Amino acid sequence: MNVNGERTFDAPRDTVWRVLNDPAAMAKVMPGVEAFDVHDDRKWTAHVKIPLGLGGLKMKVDMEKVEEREPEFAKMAIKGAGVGAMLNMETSFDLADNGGTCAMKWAAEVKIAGPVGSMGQRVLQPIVNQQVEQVLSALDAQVQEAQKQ
Amino acid sequence: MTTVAPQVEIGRSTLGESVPRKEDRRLTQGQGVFVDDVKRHGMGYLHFVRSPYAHAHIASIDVSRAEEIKGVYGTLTGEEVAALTDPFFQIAGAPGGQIKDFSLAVGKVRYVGEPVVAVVAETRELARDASELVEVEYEPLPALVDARKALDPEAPVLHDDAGANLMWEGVYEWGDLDAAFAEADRVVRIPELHFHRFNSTPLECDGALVEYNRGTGQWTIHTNNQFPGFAAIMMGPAMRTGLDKLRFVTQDIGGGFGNKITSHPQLVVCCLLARKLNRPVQWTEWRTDFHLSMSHGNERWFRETEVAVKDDGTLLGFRTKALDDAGAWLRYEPLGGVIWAQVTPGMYRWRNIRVDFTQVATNKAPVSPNRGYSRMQHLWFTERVIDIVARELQLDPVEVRKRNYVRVEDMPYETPNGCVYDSGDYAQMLDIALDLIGWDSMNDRRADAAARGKRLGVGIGSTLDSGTNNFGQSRLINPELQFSGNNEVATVKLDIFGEIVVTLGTTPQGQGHETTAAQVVAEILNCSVDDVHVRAGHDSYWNSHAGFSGTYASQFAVTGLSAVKGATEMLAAEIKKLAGAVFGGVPADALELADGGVRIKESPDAFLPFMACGAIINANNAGLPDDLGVTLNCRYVYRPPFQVPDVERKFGNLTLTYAAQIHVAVVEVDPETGYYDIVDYAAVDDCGKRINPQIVEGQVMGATAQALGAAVHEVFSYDEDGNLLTPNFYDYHVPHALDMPRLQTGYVESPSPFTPLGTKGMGEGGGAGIHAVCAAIQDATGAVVTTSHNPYHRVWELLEETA
Amino acid sequence: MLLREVEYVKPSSLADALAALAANDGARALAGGQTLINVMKARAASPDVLVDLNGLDELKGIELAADGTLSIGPMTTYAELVGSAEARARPILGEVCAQIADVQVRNRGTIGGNLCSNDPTNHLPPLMAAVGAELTIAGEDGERTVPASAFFLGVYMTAVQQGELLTRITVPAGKRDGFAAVTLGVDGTCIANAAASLDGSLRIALGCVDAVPVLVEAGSPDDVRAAVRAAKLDPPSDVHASGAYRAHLAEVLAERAARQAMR
Amino acid sequence: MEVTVTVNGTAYERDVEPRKLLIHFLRDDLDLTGSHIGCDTGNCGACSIIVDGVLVKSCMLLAVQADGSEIETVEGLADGDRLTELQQAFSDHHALQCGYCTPGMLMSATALLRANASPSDEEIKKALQGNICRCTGYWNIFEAVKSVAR
Repeated sequence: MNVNGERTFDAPRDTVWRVLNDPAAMAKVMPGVEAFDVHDDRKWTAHVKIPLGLGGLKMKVDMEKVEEREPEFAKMAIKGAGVGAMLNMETSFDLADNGGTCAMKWAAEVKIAGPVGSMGQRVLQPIVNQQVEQVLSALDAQVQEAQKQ
Repeated sequence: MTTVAPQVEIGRSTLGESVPRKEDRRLTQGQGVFVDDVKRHGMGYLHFVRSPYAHAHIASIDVSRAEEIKGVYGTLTGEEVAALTDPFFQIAGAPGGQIKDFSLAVGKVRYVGEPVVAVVAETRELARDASELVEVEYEPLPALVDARKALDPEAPVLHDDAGANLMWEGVYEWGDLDAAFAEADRVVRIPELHFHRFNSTPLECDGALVEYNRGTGQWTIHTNNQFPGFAAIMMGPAMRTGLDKLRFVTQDIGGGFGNKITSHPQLVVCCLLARKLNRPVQWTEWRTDFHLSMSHGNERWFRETEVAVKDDGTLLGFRTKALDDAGAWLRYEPLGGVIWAQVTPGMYRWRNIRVDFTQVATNKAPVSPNRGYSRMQHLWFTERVIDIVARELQLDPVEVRKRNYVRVEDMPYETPNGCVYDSGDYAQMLDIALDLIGWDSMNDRRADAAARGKRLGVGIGSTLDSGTNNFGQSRLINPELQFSGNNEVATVKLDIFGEIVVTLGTTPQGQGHETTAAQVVAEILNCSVDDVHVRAGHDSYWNSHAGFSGTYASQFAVTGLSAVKGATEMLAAEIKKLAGAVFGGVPADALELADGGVRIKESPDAFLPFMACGAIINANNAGLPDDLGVTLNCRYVYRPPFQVPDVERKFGNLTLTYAAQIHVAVVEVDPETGYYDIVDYAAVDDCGKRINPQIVEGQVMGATAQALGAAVHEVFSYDEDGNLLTPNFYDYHVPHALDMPRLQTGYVESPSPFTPLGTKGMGEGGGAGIHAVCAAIQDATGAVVTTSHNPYHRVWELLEETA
Repeated sequence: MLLREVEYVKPSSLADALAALAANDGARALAGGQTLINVMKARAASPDVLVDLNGLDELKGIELAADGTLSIGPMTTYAELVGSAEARARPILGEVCAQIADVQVRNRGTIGGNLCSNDPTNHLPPLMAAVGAELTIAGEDGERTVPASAFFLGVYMTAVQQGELLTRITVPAGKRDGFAAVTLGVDGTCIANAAASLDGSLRIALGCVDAVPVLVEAGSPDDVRAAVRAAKLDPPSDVHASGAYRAHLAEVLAERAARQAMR
Repeated sequence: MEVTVTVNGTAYERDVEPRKLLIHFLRDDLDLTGSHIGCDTGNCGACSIIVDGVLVKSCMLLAVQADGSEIETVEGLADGDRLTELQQAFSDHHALQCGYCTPGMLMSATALLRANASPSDEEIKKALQGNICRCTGYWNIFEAVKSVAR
């Protein structure tokens, strides 16, 4: 499944870039983070419980930055392993500086394997949209937070 | 007083009567014994860790956390399997025959749901809990989902041992294609037809309880596998053991439809764990497991089809390229590459035919026999061709059929590839079906539907069943194979108190074998059906089976009942021989069986009841002549009259009988939504002599319901990554009571000249309902139907095409 | 089959139930269980604690007020609603509940469960949105009431937050309603549905085309298709239907529901 | 947790995990294997039983939820060896083949006829809608139930 979109942040590009590269901020952006380990500046691991209404989906998520051109482009490979669901995702962010605000184009290719992926295919797209919306709102909040500092 | 099943009058023939089923008393009371009902002290429950990926390397497996849990008895991994067993025997030669198939994934997974590790624990729940703690690290590989891309150079390759995804290919050509196309007034071209992937989803899934006897080295396998003979020849060599060490026991089976033939990999896992853990091991496959991994029907494409026709609709010949999607493993395949050839020209007098058949592997569940196995795909093709030709030539599909059907006066009819259609009058059957459906008033009904805003469509499906495979056809796939013919066994004996006991080699799943076998025995022994005790189920220790024993391929009424007939006739002869000796040298032809015993025709008072016969032979036999040669325990092996097919010409009789089905469906389509109802349905079958018409009709109705489900809803659909999108009955919609139309049935009885009872065997049909619905949709929408699966959204697309 | 380990409590009062739910954020309310138990079998969700609401009579029952307003306890089963004399005041409710799944599910599944699970294929979310139901939600801190149009937040998500329960469904008086659906076979899994209610103008709620029911208004059945098109639906595709087909069905079904409401 | 139930008139008391489904409790703990399991999703109805007079699918109930209830299963239908009229009708009309769905089907039909002794054709089909049969195509089941209706 491919999802993509554009979001404008009321903050300079450098701030948005900083937030996207700050593990502590990202831990607050991702849904249901219970623990967040930083291995180095390219590799992070999160233990999450994604809230899905009927119950949380527990997953160990390994993230690796596979490409970056500071401060405008980053690409991450994300592998999640949970019981009944394996997540494989590649996501990229394109940041444009619009003089004080920052336009972020993002795209993600999401693959969910395992029984949850099969059973949930009817609702996967809306759920992914929902999660994306929440992540972006949280990101917005973190950017605003960073602005204040 | 409650109603009691009517007693069958002694001395009256019941062949052809709907005798109440012997099985029903236990099954209506919940007293059947299905595999999950079998329990043993100390047994462990097995749960499979299954692959979440369609295609991936297995980098590592760690079972330590699972094994640490209290109540977990142990695990089994692919690595252990590879050390303890040999790969399963492959039916194919190279390249498909080079693949190495083990009972758990070794090094790589090739479809979502493939068993990777087995965990055994004290409770079902715990086994599943522990399986969640097994850590498998996968390195995902690109998945191959579309068979049409399997042979592309850049396609991911499933089996390195085979070198590519090609599993088997063969060219079948009979007659003179060039002449046929030269003679043709017109060549009808059909770029692509697609027969979709589904199966019969028996309500009971697979399962086993396996006990290992350390002292004798023997496994007792309680299972619902429907073809233990096949399972044994797969399992024995793989497990490096003699077949007598594998005892298969079955009582009741909750539906099979071919889908329970290839559970041998799971049975091997159970056997290995029963030995490893020294305790009984129980495995129940749940619905999702079944959908993910068990016996999908063959998905098939027919490409670049060309049909040589005369303007009057006379069919001269066709050529097509069949591409068969086997899924990830060849569990019974590539037999699907030849089974269709039993019905090469369908019901028609096509004399010039070429089929280029290719079978490939994909990252989907392995295919295996499914009701109508491989023939159904081909017959769908021939029926689609007829209706597309009729549309192109603007002829009535009824007329095109009648013009080309094999005629009653041509019976027995030898097809271009040497199959011999035994008997039948297809045109007559079609007339009966059209009559049932009210063909003459169809124009009024069309108008009536139109007035209600609906579009009415009518479609015909004409198909053949196959009762009794000639296993020699496997040699057309692989000339090295040493299989041919067929056989089935029955044992009939008189016990010490004169009880008539029948043992079958079959593994029935609802076909009423206990009843029909008793009817045949009663007929010959001239006794009541109620006096015949047919053992329920199958046990290989009963020694009443042969190499091809089992319940599959619509063959019981031929192979099973012929064996019963043979054994009973042996017993009847022995009873007379014994009585002759007891009566002091009366010849057999002066004796008759009647009233539960044997008597002298001319002086009926000289009567020896069966009880006396049984007692004399079993317990009171001093003084009998030395050369009497009577045991009253008669085992008979029925062997159908087959020759080994000519491998070079791909020529020979591939099955003994060809029961026929002609079905007509009437649909009403909502043109706004594509939603449609099957509003009327008629099924006319000819399976030769019907032993028990009610059972025959039940099979017809059941096969029809499955066909209608497949035509409208049922599909094993995968996304591009190889995830199964219909893993349960929520998304895989099977027909319910409200979904079924009124089913009208009719019949013709054309006894087979080739079988001892005139029976043909039946039960599978040829998927006539699918073909009839496709034709009806084509009629209603005016668009050419090119796929066997036409859910509402597909019909809406067809409507859009013609809008 | 085979659920993960779970604790089970069966409170005897609403207050106890709310307390149990608030005490553990892994706690989930168990109503009829006709969805939740199945999700748990697949282990796609595994609550730590199940709070069984089946002992709470205060969440059951249907009352008809003098002004025709229906007050429905969320633990009312579909079958109870179908058989309820009071519920006939708004006939569409019983008509729709009678086509949910099958007898056994209707005997056990509840109105509240259907609404709170908010599976996009459920019939009741669009129906309640169309008839303008109001939903009362209780928490340990008190009660609030939200209109159905604001109740559904996402797939499997509603305004009922952790620690809260839906306690009452209030359906205003009215009779001019309609409902249409295309399902897999008769009463099978829903592909698309639409509910309509005439209350001055036509209020139509479309199901299965988005994470929550989509509301559109139209002046007359003749305007319905245009109104649906104007909603610029982008329904998800799945194995049963493409997004385009769902969008098309939404138009057709909306019009049919509207015409039924106008009858 | 302690669970006390009466099944077909016999009282049982067992200690079960809360997560155990009622169908597993009946089949594995009480050895009442007449009720069957045919799916994972509550669709097939092979596990249909009557709990306190209400027809339910026992795979969508926890055993602990049945505590204190009166349960009827297929094993309780016949009086000793005397089949009920409905059971006999199933045999007479060949309404079963493999017999796996039959226990659930019988319970659904029993519940229907108790509530409505003279159901219409449509009511019969609607009453059987929650039970999947893969063998018969339903027609003979319908005929069997109809033959018992008044």
